[in-house]
Amino acid sequence: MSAGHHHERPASEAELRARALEALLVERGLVSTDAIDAVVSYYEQDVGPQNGARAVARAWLDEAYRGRLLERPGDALAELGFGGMEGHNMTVVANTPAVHNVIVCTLCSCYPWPVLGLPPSWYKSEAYRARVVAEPRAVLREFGLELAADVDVRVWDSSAEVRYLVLPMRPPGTGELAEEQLAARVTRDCMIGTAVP
Amino acid sequence: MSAGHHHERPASEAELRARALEALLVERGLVSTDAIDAVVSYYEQDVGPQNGARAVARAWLDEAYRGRLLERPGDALAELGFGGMEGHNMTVVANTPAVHNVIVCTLCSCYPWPVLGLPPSWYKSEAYRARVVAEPRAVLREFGLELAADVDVRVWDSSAEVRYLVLPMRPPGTGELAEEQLAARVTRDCMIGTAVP
Amino acid sequence: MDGAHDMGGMHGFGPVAVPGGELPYHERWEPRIFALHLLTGFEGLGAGPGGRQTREEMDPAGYLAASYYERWTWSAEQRLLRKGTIAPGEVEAMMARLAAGEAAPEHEDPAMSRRVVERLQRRAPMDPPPADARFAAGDRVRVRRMRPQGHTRCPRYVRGATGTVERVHGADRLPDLTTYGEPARPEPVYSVAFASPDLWGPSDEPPFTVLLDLWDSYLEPT
Amino acid sequence: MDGAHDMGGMHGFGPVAVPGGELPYHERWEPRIFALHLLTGFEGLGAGPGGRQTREEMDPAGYLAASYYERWTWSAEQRLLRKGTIAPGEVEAMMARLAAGEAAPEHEDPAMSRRVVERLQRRAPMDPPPADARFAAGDRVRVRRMRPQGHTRCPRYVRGATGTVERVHGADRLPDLTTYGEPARPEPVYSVAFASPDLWGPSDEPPFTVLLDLWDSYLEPT
Repeated sequence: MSAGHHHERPASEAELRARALEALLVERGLVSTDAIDAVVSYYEQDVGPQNGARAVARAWLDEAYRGRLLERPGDALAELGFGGMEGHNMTVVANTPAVHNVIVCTLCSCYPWPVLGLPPSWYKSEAYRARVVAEPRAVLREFGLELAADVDVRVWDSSAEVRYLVLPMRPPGTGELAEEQLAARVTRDCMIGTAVP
Repeated sequence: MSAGHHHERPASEAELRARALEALLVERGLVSTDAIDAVVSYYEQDVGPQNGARAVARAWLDEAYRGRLLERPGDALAELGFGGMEGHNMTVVANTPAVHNVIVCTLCSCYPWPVLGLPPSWYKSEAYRARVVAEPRAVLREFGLELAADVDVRVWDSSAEVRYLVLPMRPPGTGELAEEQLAARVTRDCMIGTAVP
Repeated sequence: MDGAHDMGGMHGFGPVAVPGGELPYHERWEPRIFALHLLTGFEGLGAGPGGRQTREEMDPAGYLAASYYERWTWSAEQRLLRKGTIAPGEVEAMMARLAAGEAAPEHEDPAMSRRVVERLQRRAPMDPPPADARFAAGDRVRVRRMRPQGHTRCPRYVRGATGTVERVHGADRLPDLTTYGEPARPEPVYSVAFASPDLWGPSDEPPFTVLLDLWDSYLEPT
Repeated sequence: MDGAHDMGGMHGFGPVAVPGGELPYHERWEPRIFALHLLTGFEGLGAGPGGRQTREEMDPAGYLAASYYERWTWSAEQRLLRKGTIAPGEVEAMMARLAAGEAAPEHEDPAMSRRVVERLQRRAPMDPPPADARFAAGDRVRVRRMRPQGHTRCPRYVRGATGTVERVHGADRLPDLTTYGEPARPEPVYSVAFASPDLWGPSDEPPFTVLLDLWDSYLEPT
């Protein structure tokens, strides 16, 4: 589906400018409509938090996989078919009863696309970028997450080419669940660190 | 003269809002039109760089006054009738062949009103506030002022209640000039430090 | 408050010397809102943090988008609203009246005129420096690292940096507290000189000196 | 470049959790300009600093006023203009055509579609850490004070602060140089942990840890 059809309200200046850029390049055959569609579809259909959730569930079930995921995350994720742009240098950080991890990119919006897809708007917001490195508990509280005072909150600011994924703790009472059911418990925010399963 | 008369173009939102605030308080008798006029007129007619220039010229002619101006600037300026709001704690900094002084307020727009009046727009600009403490020579160059590499540029950021006035060096070839003629050589920018007489 | 107003060292603002920059203002409403702001203070019509502190509370995008006197208009309005001198909606209602062509009201009060000019001229120096100031001229000091939620006079660009005390200006109460009506005792305010490499690292320019006036609470020994 | 994008620690941006915040975007043009931006890179249609670095060059008021994808639109356009792929005025002319109701052109190229997805999937890890890295896990390091005119990955809020190396991630070229096509040798990139009081001073919250990935050039021994 190309842009420019079925607008129910007049296009904003911003939208019109974005569509004009696409139209200019498409008109000259420099980019193709289907290539744009393919990128959009790739991050809407094929790649998203379901990928990260699968790796987390696997790690919960398989100690050896957990070890590989923490030691050689790129390879461990590739085992499941995950990798690519904005995931070339993955680091997986594990929550424990004593440590809670949160990821951010204060300078930009860096995010592990191959395992989480495109970031939510709040991750890219000025407020998150400004505050989570300076008052993480206040930010987590906005997400309904209250951590014990003695937990070491570790905030990872993705300032270089390394991308982070939080490995949450397996919730109690899930001993009977299979990998797919476990994965369904792992939301995107659990792997950013603003929620726990 | 009150606001609101003789507009040759439609008022901007900003202007309309400012005028509405005045109108609201005037309508209720909480402030008076003539009191507003008095403040505007005070800084347009009575107080301005001519005050600072007079003190500078006096200091050039009278070594004892120069000493007082540097040692007890509040009293020395009061001798000439200058003082008041935003000038309660004056410090006068003297240029020498080895030292050039510049004043700024990076956080706000603090400025020595009793001796310089209200600051020029550039003094309040984001660009000046951001740059002069970090690249003063580049800023001075924009004003056409190029200093020798061995001059110590001293940039005074008015972060507390102290207000600064630069005492420039007396230019050569002015030995015959009287105080009034000397004062005419001393521009506002000379006393901020972005120019020399 | 580490907001957009704390500009020392920031990039992207373009040149300083621009056409029109020499003038203190360009439209007649600008000196009038300046004057009105002073008057609301003198006459006790506003409440809460002062104009400067109030302007720092503008959201950063709004602060940067606003012109200098638009910020003053904003802080005057906020202070009047806080005090209850004006009620929400009254400004917009008056804007509509003026936009519809209604003449601005006038009111004369020569006593107020005399009072305000007298106030502009009144002298009120800082307390002299205390005899027991913690630091003396020549002492090396480090600026504390901090992230104050409220008003401060310690800009970001000097935090953590080491400088040299040049003099003790006098004694003053900490604005970080007084802004909010919190008790504060007079404390020394120092002129502290920083060598530019200690603030900015290496630079294209020859080294220079930046001097700030810093309250004792902002400093620690090296 | 110390611009508005360097936000760590700043105040005044309000709450994080706001309605609609859960979605990656809200309008269809947003993922499309994202995709177009990637494609212009892959297909070599842009020039100069990359999208991220270009967005940092927006003037600060414009940066903060713009939405996330408005910034991407801006950087895509700048990069296309720099390369000469589009000429000044062409965007506005096309905007006028679209606003007048003209249908957007379409063009199919399945090979390009395959190429772009392949590119999204391609793996390209950093070089392994060098054997002779200057610092090792456990070392205390200080971040240099600096004010880079151009792109940097060393945010303001850690400059001058002291932390502890947690690990050596690998080797990478300094973006401060590569952004502008300047030569740079691979150098170690470290994960450095900072105790929150060493960044922010005292706080209402219990102490926590902030970790950044920092190139060797940003660091000095304590």
